[in-house]
Amino acid sequence: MPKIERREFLKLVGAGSVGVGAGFMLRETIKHPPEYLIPHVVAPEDFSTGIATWYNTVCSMCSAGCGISVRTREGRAKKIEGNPNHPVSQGKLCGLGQSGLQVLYNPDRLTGPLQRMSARGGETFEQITWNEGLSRVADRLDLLRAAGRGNRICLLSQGVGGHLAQLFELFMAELGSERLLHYDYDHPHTLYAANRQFFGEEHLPYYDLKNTRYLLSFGADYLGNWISPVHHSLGFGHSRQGRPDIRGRFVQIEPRMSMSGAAADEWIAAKPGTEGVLALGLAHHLITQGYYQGADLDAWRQALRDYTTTQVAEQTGVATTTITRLANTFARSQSSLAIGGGIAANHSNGVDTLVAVNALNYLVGNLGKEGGLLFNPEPAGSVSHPRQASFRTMLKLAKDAREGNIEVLILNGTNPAFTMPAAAGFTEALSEIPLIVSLSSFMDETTALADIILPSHTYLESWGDDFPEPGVGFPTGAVSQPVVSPLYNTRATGDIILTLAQHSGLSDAIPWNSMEDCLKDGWREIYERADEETRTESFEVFWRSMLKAGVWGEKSQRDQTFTLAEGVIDNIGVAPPEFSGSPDDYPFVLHPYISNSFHDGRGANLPWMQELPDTMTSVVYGSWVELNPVTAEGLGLKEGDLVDIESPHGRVRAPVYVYPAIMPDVVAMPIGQGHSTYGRYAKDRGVNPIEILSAQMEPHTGSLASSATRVKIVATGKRVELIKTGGTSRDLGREIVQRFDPTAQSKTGGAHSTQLNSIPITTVTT
Amino acid sequence: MQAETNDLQYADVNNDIVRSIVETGPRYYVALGIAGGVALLCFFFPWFYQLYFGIGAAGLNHPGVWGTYLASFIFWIGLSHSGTLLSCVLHLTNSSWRKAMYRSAEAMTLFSLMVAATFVMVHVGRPWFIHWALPYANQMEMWPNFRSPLLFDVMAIATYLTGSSIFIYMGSIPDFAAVRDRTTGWRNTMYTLLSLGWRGTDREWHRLHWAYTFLAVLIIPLAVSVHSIVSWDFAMSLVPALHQTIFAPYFVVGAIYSGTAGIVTVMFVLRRYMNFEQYITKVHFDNLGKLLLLLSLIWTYINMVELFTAWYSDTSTEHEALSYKLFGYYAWLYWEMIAFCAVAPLLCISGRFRTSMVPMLILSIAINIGMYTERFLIVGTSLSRQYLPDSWGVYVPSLVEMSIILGSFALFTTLFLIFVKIFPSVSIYEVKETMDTPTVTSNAEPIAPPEGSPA
Amino acid sequence: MSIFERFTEGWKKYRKPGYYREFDYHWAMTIDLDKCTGCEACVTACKAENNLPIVGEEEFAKGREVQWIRIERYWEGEYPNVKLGFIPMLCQHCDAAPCETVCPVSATYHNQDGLNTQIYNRCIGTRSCAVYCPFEVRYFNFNDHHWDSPLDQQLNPDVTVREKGVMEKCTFCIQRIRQAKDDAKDDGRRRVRDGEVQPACVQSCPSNALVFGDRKDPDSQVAKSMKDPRAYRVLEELNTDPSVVYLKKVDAKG
Amino acid sequence: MNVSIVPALKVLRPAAVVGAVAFFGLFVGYWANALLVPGTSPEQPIAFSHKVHAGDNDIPCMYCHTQARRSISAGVPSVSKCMGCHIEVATEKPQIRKLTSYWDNKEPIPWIKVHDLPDFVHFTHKRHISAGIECQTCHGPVETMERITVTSRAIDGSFQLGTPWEMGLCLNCHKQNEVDNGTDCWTCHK
Amino acid sequence: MKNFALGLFGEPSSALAAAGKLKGAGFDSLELMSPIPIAGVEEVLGEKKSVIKRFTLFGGLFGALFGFTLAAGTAVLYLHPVGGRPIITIPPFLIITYEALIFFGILFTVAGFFISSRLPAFRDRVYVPETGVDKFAVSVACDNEEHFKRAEAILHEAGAEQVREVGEED
Repeated sequence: MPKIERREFLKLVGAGSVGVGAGFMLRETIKHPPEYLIPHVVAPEDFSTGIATWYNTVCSMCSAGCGISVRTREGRAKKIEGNPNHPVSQGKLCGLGQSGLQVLYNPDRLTGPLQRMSARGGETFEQITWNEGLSRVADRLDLLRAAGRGNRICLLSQGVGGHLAQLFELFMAELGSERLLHYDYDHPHTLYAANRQFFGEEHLPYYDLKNTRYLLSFGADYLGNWISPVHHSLGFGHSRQGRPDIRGRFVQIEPRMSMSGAAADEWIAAKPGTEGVLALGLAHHLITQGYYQGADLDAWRQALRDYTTTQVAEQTGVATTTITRLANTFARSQSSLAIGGGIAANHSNGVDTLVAVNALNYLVGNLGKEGGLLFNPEPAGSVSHPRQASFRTMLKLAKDAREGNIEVLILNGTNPAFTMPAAAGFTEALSEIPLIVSLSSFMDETTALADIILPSHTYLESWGDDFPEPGVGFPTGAVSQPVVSPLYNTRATGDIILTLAQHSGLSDAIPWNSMEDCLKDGWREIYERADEETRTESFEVFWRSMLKAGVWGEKSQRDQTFTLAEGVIDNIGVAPPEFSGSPDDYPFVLHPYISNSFHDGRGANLPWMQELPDTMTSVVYGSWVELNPVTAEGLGLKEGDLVDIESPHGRVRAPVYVYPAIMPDVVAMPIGQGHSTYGRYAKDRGVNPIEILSAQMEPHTGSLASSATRVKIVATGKRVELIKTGGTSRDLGREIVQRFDPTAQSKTGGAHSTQLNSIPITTVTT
Repeated sequence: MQAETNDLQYADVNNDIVRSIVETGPRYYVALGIAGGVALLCFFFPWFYQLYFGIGAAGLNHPGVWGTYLASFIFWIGLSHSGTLLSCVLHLTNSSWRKAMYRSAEAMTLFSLMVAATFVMVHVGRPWFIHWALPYANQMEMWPNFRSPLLFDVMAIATYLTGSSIFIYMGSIPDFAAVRDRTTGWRNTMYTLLSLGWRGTDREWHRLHWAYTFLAVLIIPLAVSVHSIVSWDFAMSLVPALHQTIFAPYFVVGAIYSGTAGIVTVMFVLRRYMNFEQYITKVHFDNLGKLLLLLSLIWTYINMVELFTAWYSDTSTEHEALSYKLFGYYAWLYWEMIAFCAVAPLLCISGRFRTSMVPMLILSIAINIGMYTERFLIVGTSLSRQYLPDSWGVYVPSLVEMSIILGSFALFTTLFLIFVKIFPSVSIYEVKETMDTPTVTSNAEPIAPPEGSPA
Repeated sequence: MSIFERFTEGWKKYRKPGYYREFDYHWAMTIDLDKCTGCEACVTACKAENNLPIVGEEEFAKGREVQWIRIERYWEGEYPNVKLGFIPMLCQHCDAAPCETVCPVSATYHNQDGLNTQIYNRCIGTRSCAVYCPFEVRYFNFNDHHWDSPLDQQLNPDVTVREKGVMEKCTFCIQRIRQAKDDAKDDGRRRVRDGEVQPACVQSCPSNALVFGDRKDPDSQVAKSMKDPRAYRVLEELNTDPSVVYLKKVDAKG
Repeated sequence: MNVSIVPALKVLRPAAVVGAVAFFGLFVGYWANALLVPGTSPEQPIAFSHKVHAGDNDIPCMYCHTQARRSISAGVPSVSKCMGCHIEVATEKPQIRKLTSYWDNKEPIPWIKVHDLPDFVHFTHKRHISAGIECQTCHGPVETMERITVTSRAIDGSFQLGTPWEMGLCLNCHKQNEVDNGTDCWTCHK
Repeated sequence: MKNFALGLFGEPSSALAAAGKLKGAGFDSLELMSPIPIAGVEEVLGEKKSVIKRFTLFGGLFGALFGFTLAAGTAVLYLHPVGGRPIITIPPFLIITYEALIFFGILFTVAGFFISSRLPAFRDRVYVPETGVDKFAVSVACDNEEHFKRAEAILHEAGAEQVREVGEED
């Protein structure tokens, strides 16, 4: 052992301690931070850690009313799926519905009551307590009611159904106000009106897509966002390939190919606003070719005399051969169906068009028949249509507000500041209202103008119910129940209304303490007048089993006999569409369409929806302008070129997307983006084409003729890169999407076995 | 070549080369400082940034999941190919013109391999788990997947790195002994260890000769296999334009090609800045020029074959890959590559060109730029256009990647600068072998280390 | 058993080509293009079920989105005779998958259910599997992903959140398969019944275009569906033997 | 002139010794950290003794960890479960007073997780318990522990306190018991 | 302590001649030291047998076996079926085999070199630094003074520029 020098020794000690220190720190840094196991104080009965619990409730992302099942783990909602028991959704759900989770867990939710601190337009709010907020509102309501000026109170809600709608009715009636309005941008006023004209009743029929064999859709994007897309998709799938040896065929007639157009067997572009003319042209063909043999044949012949094939072809731009072919197939198919809506109805002649479509159904004799158009029974509970505000009603409201006739506006969920054209001046009108109260869960454009915000629960945290409209052919309804405990200091809309009612001393007429009680009372009534089968057990059993199943329905069906309303045949006819702006200055027709992802803009704050490629273009995060390739080439525009779309009422700027399936004189833009506020995912992204629409209306209903604005395209010379997933959308002969020719197959016969050989199927060996 | 070295004596060789190690001018330190600084700033700093934030720091995307990192990896592996391989081939064929340049060529191999191996670390998403690609017993009982071309890579590169470092070291042992005898202090300690007690006995020379020869025999097929395997990383995939049988020879030729050009560059620098004019002569450049010409012709031929097969195949995928390469987003790079790698080397037909230093330097750099482009194009164009047109996309490198590429050259330079101060960058004993026996007695005193260096 | 014995036994057994195609189950999917409407409900369902990240606008613009199932669109013809075909593209679970062979660390392999699977925490991120996959359905985590609180509360606890530098892909919702097998065991059944397990995309498909099941069971819906004369597989010529079978879109004329 | 490498090695020896000491120190430091700041046996908000409950009083594991037989997680008992007994039993002990105060404030007890698996591991208690595996097989002799300590089992079956679970452990057991697809990665990974 | 007579030559040929003569005179522990390998040593001092090639061969064989066993064995130890290939997949494993063959071939060659060349040197041996530059030395072990004288004579006779007596520790 050599003698260690002092210096050496110090060196060794030094090295050793550095090593020890480093080793110590090494373990310290790689150590896992402690995690906690937080038990319940009292164990809940209905869920256990590690085991998923499913709650059935109702989707509120659009008005279709799909039943949903929400998967929860440890008290947190994890996934939304369709409720298999529910007749509308049958276990399926669209993307928007599934994104409901991100409404619940949205980081931009309002977490508690707020009151405005600055002038309108600023965004400074301060936190207040519920008591402060509620009493401020209730005091004002009391004052007005006591003064008999209850009618100066307006409740403007998104379209809600069921007992919440009834509660609104009661509440407003007690306050003495007529101004209870539900406002949805895409509410099909024209369709209701056309049905009233044709069938004499203001309900939506049930379109039996499932059993249809030939479908003519006039502008209705029934698979995308029209009425009840999930249910229509179910029917579509079944009609296409769900039946042995029968394959339903689908034809879509619209100036811009929608998702339904892509799914259809045939897409036909008729000039904007002439879909009704085409329908009557088909009807004329049915009459003249003797497909229709009813007693009123002569009346029809007389009414349709101007709609000869050649005339119609000239007006619509659809070839005569196509018209006769469509009409022949429509007439000869065993169960054929014509539906209309969407873009075809968003013209000044919308109701005429839809009446014409109904006439087709009448002439082919599918009313009340399987695979055709079925009539729904009265819904078991309240639906919101009668209170739905048309564009004209909203203008009236704005006028009243401007004239100082509205003193309190209570907003619930709806966002007219975003979904009304700037030309309507709605936002300016709102500033005349002394007190605006918003019950919205999010800081949307309209809520940003509110003085007091009493944020409500999202639909996954609150009680409610829904009676799908249109129904599914039999009385049905579903209760929506809270699936998680509330995340924030918010309250259910119903409970807020009930509390306001109590504050104002309306407990006699509105006796409930909570929305749950209100619902139960309401459903007790339904239970009592329901059929034998429903009433086998006590109400409590019924209630619990319904919550479990998520839906209730009766077997009874409505009588499907049908008589035509008075004077329909004589008045039939489709006027030429009117457009705002002259064709010389504004050569293009703007077609703003509802986006599948964002609906009317309400989905824009959901990150999943922002990242969901658009069905047709695969674009995400932003707006775009769809142009026909020929048009784009003529204007010297390529994908990504920024253009100004200018209407007589304003301009928006968006990049071009060259869209192969749009008429050359139509430009299309999706609705939904262009929020100025509405959370981090929606804010300042894209543009809102509604802004530049003219206040053109359909005269019968007063609904907005959103496809009736002419625009011009001004190139800006700037470019952006469109964010999208698609690289090149042509398959270059690589046979990726292969097509099958049924006629060829039946001839050869042997093709069956060759197909099998390429895909061996092994059998169970164990 | 004898003509130029005739006036040299054995002792001069020792003196010159030992001096190149021991005597260090300020220019060296400036060069080292700049190279090291750039390596640190442009390579390691961005790399750490990338480690922290993820591969997203690079411009990679879907479908361009591979980008310049892999291109750089192949480039550096390719650059490594001529050093040891050429050295081995020339050793076995007993070419005497090899002897003055093989040491630095081998060093180039070694360092470009090291840089290439670093690029593997830069390239993968989770380099902190890179050891999972090595076969070692562990409690998970998990072993690497020996069916993967990437694992062939791991094995081949590990072997190649081991082989070429052993090869350069073995060849340097007698020189280390020579340097040992002429140095003092810490250098003497270092060279004592490095030379392992070499005395130059007949026995040692004999054993060294045989060992060296066996190594050369082993390393030639290894080197060929290394780049074949690298090519299989691509060719084993189904990607159009990558799934090709010609890839292995294409890569091997390309590798030797770019490596030879790299040698020209290194030779130029050594000759100019290490004062090795007497050792690295015009003869070397002449021979290397001929070699470049030959390799460029083979390379061009294979390139044409590749294009032709793609065109002749008459499938949508191959046609698309071909037309994208020639006329697509990266087309300018393709034509740049053709200009630099297929057209420019034709200048080597001229003997005057081959023996002019600066033009040869410019040519060699151009070839390597072209070869880097080639690697980038192999990765970039083919991944951009695969089977499903809807998934096509374009990959553009990010600043981080550019910086890391620049930094990798600085890293290589740094390593090389350190090398010239440790290894005799020209082989002392092999140069002597090409000379006549000495006629003048030498001065064999130790050369004093420069002022200030530690004793 | 000594290592030597294991080796000799293994040699005898495993030299047999395709021995492990004797799967316990052989999960497969058929996608009826005639039914598919391109609505992307499946895409959303997958995002929700499998904790797919929200990458944000900048990352998306760079082409770094993560969609284990995506809709590809192919236009045919020119206006006015133009058609659009949708094709949902997801991991094809090829039985001869090129992506599996290339992984140097065996992070991806074929399991006993005939699934092409990826072990995220074994992945070192060479991304070669993504290059080797002709369907381009493997997605790389270029960065660590972040969910703005409280969006993180929706994360499915049955599926791990992948960290940066890791490749990920469709698993046919293996967590659901696992759950179904677990339930079957609880019931004392040896096998999972047809229809008992559905991946999120199949579950959500509103037009029922997607069918999932065990193709070893000849009575299963998927096995029947694969016998349809319209059945074909994308890029069949590459011989990767996919488990996802498409049914051709019917081209109805007149 | 010397050719032997031995003197040169001697010159390097002091540096090598310093290096070796530092390297050794690294291990010592690591080990010292493991000893002093274990993290494998954290101090809990209430010094709950499994020895008293499971050992001395012989309460079955699944009396409190009720979830174990039907869920992936064993679960910790709710505060009310604890109070079920301790409303009467040993109410005066300081630890029980702590418990009572949690109960009175209706607060959960922030137990620190001892046995932790990474996020990418799927482990289900249910399957293991229904296969008849004792809790102690993985968790060690819990009934003898005053404070729960991380435990793993060596291949020979002996317990190793303070060693976290590793993949090899699961694999070994799955192999020994010939579990169906027991070595399939996706059996345990997620 | 062992003594050596060491003659320094300026020419390899004279050194070789000296060695030949010494060998002829019965000196058998001869060593030639030179700055470069001298051609024709073997004719003078007799054929040298090197074990290196055996090492290389053995290393290669061992490597091949090791490589294949590693690849195939680990594949069997933990089954990871990939890409529809058999577990023991010959073609790729042959590549591994090939690389391992070369790897171990190289390592064993180096080991062979070390063993057969008696490097590294752990004790001091006869050495004159000039042989690293331009001198050719012949050293011969001398048991006693008389031997040394004889060797010295032979060396001088062969043209040695200098003859030194050097010692070596045992």
